[in-house]
Amino acid sequence: MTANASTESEFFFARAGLQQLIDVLRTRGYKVVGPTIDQGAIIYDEIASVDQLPQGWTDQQEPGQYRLERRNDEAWFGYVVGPHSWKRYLFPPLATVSVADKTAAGWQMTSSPDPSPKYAFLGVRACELAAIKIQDRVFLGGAYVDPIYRDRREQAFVIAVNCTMAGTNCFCTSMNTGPRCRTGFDLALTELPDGFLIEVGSDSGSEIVRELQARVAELAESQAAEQARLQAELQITKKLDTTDIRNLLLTNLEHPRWADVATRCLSCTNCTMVCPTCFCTSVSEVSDLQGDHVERHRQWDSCFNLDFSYMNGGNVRNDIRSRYRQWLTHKLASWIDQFGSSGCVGCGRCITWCPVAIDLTVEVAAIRGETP
Amino acid sequence: MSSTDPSLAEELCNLQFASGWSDGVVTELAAISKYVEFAAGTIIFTQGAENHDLFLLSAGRVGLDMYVPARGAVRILTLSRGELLAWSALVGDGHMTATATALEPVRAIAIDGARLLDLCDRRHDIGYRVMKRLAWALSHRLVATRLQLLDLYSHTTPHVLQSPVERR
Amino acid sequence: MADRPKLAVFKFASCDGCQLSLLDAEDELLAVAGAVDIAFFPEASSRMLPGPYDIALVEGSITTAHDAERILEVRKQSRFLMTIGACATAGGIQALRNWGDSAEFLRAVYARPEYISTLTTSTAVADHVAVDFELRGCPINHHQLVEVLASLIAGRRPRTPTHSVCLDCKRRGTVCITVAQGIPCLGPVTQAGCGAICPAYDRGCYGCYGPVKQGNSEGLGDHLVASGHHPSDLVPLFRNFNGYSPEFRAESDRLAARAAQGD
Amino acid sequence: MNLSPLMTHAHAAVADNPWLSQTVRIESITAEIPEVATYELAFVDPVLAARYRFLPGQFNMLYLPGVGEVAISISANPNSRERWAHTIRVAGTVTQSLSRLQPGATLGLRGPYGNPWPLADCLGKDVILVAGGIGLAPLRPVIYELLANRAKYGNVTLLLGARTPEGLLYPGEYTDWQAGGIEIESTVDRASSEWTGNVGVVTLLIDRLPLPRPDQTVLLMCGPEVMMHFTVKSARKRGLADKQIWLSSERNMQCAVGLCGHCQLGPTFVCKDGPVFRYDHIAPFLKVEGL
Repeated sequence: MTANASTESEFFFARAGLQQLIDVLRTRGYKVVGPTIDQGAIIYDEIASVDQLPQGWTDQQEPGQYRLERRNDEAWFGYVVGPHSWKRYLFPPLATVSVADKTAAGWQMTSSPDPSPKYAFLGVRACELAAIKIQDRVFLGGAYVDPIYRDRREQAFVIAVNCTMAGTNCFCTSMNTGPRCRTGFDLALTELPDGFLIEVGSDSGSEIVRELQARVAELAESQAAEQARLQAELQITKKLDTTDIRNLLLTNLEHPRWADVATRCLSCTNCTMVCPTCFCTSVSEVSDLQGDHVERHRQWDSCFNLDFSYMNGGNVRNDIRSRYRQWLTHKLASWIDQFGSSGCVGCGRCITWCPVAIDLTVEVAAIRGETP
Repeated sequence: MSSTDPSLAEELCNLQFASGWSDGVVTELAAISKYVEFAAGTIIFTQGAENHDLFLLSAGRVGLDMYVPARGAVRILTLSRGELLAWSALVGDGHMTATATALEPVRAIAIDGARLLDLCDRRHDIGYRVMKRLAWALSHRLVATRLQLLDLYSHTTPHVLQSPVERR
Repeated sequence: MADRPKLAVFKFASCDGCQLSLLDAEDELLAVAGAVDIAFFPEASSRMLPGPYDIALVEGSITTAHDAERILEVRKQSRFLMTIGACATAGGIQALRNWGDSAEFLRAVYARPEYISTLTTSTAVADHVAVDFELRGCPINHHQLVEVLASLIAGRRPRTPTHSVCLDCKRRGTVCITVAQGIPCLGPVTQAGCGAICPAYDRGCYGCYGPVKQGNSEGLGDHLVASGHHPSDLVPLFRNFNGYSPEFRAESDRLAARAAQGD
Repeated sequence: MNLSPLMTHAHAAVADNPWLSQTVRIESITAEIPEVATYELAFVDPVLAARYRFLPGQFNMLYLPGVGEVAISISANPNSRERWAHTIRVAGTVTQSLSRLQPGATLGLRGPYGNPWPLADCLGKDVILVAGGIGLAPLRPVIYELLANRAKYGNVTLLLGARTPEGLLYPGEYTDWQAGGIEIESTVDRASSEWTGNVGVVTLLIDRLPLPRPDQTVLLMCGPEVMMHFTVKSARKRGLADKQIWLSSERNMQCAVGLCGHCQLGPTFVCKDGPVFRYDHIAPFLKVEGL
């Protein structure tokens, strides 16, 4: 790259440069996590080679349905989002929060000894950048900071990839979170037929680019990238009307639609598990046989679980209606009171991965009084 | 009872039951009322007995007990200043549903039930006011009774298993 | 030693798998053995002490007239009666006969059916006597059994999961097989406990741990039918190890009725 | 629903890891009413002991390794040092295990957490405290504060409701409280005819209360949700506005710092936005069943 390139500039590297990027990051001690095909879906897992990327594959999504299909090209990032999200790595499904040991002086409590892995995320979409920003507010933005999230987040290197296509269940444009990656990344790539356009979002991103065979992008390349990104935006058809949505939902807590959705909802927790912002957890005690060494394990939990609201011998939210209502009103309404933004980024995962195809945009429209 | 105690009329106005009523109405009411006093511990009436006066408590507390076989007398409510006692004299059959005991020296305004009903019949404007206040007092008492019935402070711990060792 | 609770293990109609789970617990079993006095456990020990017992573990369903009488006696002798496994808790796989012709089964299976004395149904222990705690699973998970015993001894609430299998699939990173592959799966309406094994091997959940509390089997059945599965194909999905549990039974009967109506 | 500025003070005391408990020792156990006992706790670490402060209305997370954690309001004098009290009812796994411990046993503690009672708003005003059952426990620190600075407040009345006369908490302290200038009225739901105190719901006490200046009165309450609901109705009838009424609410609090999601009630996290709320802030959500 040219020595005086500003961080504002766009760079370009040929397709071979992607492997180089992975290698540079791995050399620097990052575990590179990226998209790969497993169990009939594009998931996020640790990768070492571009060969592990879902080259030439795309995802066809409908409410309650996800299928992999061949593309008619060899794109590495020609899909939208899958069942995993980056929260699996920043906010792991199982983590030890503290350890207690029985000593002669009584119980001694210490922090978890688990080291925090240093991750580089490859292929973070705009909606996912927004989701990370939301979890930043949840775990880092208040009076109390979650140390597990903080340690992983501070070390993470984020390589965003701009969407060049959209899925049926994508509605990031409604949530103002995409499809264009604007902030929150170290590097942002746009995949083109012969290479990648790169934007630099941080000093550490700039440092990595310097090690790549990258050059300043030509105008035609920038325009081609813009065209590809625009294509994604134009493909988005799903909409969620967010006009005054906080008050819409919080003043309709007794709307008959909640009972209607309760006949379909299985309360199975899938939507909350695939949601990239849902952050509920429960802690369980795991002790050795003598009970002298006890670990507190924090696990993903869900407001759809009956016992989630357990209190003094009873459950506050004692039917599916009240649990679905809690989830949707929290995600789209009370989240705004709590964290200053919606809890939804429009990624559509909860729609695709609901085993009975419940679509929150349809539910909101129904509460709004619109015929779906 | 022809001469009305002026302080009685004044006290009636102070009690919630007759508060805000015109002098004329209060005078009519006072004419059929009298002060009664009960020493602490006095049984004012017993469950099942006949009683023809409606009491408005002016001072002191009254306990209401109902008798339950094998459990004895169970206190269901205590009443104090401003509250109605023996409403069955007015809307029941004159037989008391509970036993009333003065827990402290009690001063009350006793209104002759038969004459009050007669007054209500003759003067529907007064009858309406009396019945409205009575209905309010009874609905209030009903809500309070429901809350007692809910047994709010009891706690069940269904998910706590008793150790089989402790069960022995 | 007198303070240790007396434990008894009783077997009714079952494959013995749940008792074996207890024996499989090895190390933990030793700890359990130290904390309880195993007074009656024919599978593990020849020592058979008379009741009463503090804790009775009951495996198996009630399938004979003799079973029905014996379980009354077990209840009388036991302060705390806990069923272990799908048979004792929901009638087990043998409860499939509740939908069939028991006499015909006997003729088909046994050369001399007249020697067989059996009830026409296989039913849960709770249909006969009061049950203090139900430990689910086909077979039960021995970690859970040890946890329940430990909590009974300590007098606290056992920590057995009450959530759906889906939650465990997501925690372990399994991709939903219903959504990604169209495979019918009982996971959304089944209580967790196994660690969500089957979906990780591309098989639908069989519902071994029985219906999750406040699950929506009807919602699942409706959606599967709406997405192209024939009701008659779905009946066997619900009629499995826990098919005679009230929730799965109701849904399989409903689907069978829809199939009969030519839905 | 903003965090009290005083919270930053409490926050300074917590370690880098809000999930981490510190070791405390049970100094004494006092049986109160059936199934309820008061535990006096003290930090084992003298530095923590010297630093620990709380405000009336705040709670701690008590931790029994291997059993679990439970949120318990602090019932001690806020000016107490070195050791402080929690009044605990056996209601679940942790409290049951706790009830089997003896003085000298150690456990974990995180805290204090949550927003306190609005004592600054009570200065110069008449104060009514309404406590149902064990709801008196989180109000006891307020009582100590009012007694310690009695002249700064107007009339103070404590209205107590309980299931039975035996369920009235801290009966041994009432005489001291009355001598210190607090009016006490109590009532029970069930009693035999030997009981000479009041029988009936606690709301009746509000109906009977002399309220010389309702606009200059603050009501603080803690008890079962239904009791608080009807207390508000009675208080409104007596001329109190919703913004003069405060309550301490209860939900399933697990992390105590707004990170686990369990204790949400409408837009609030009860653990960090409460447990003490001004009634008008929380009322729209309290009345919705199953929220």
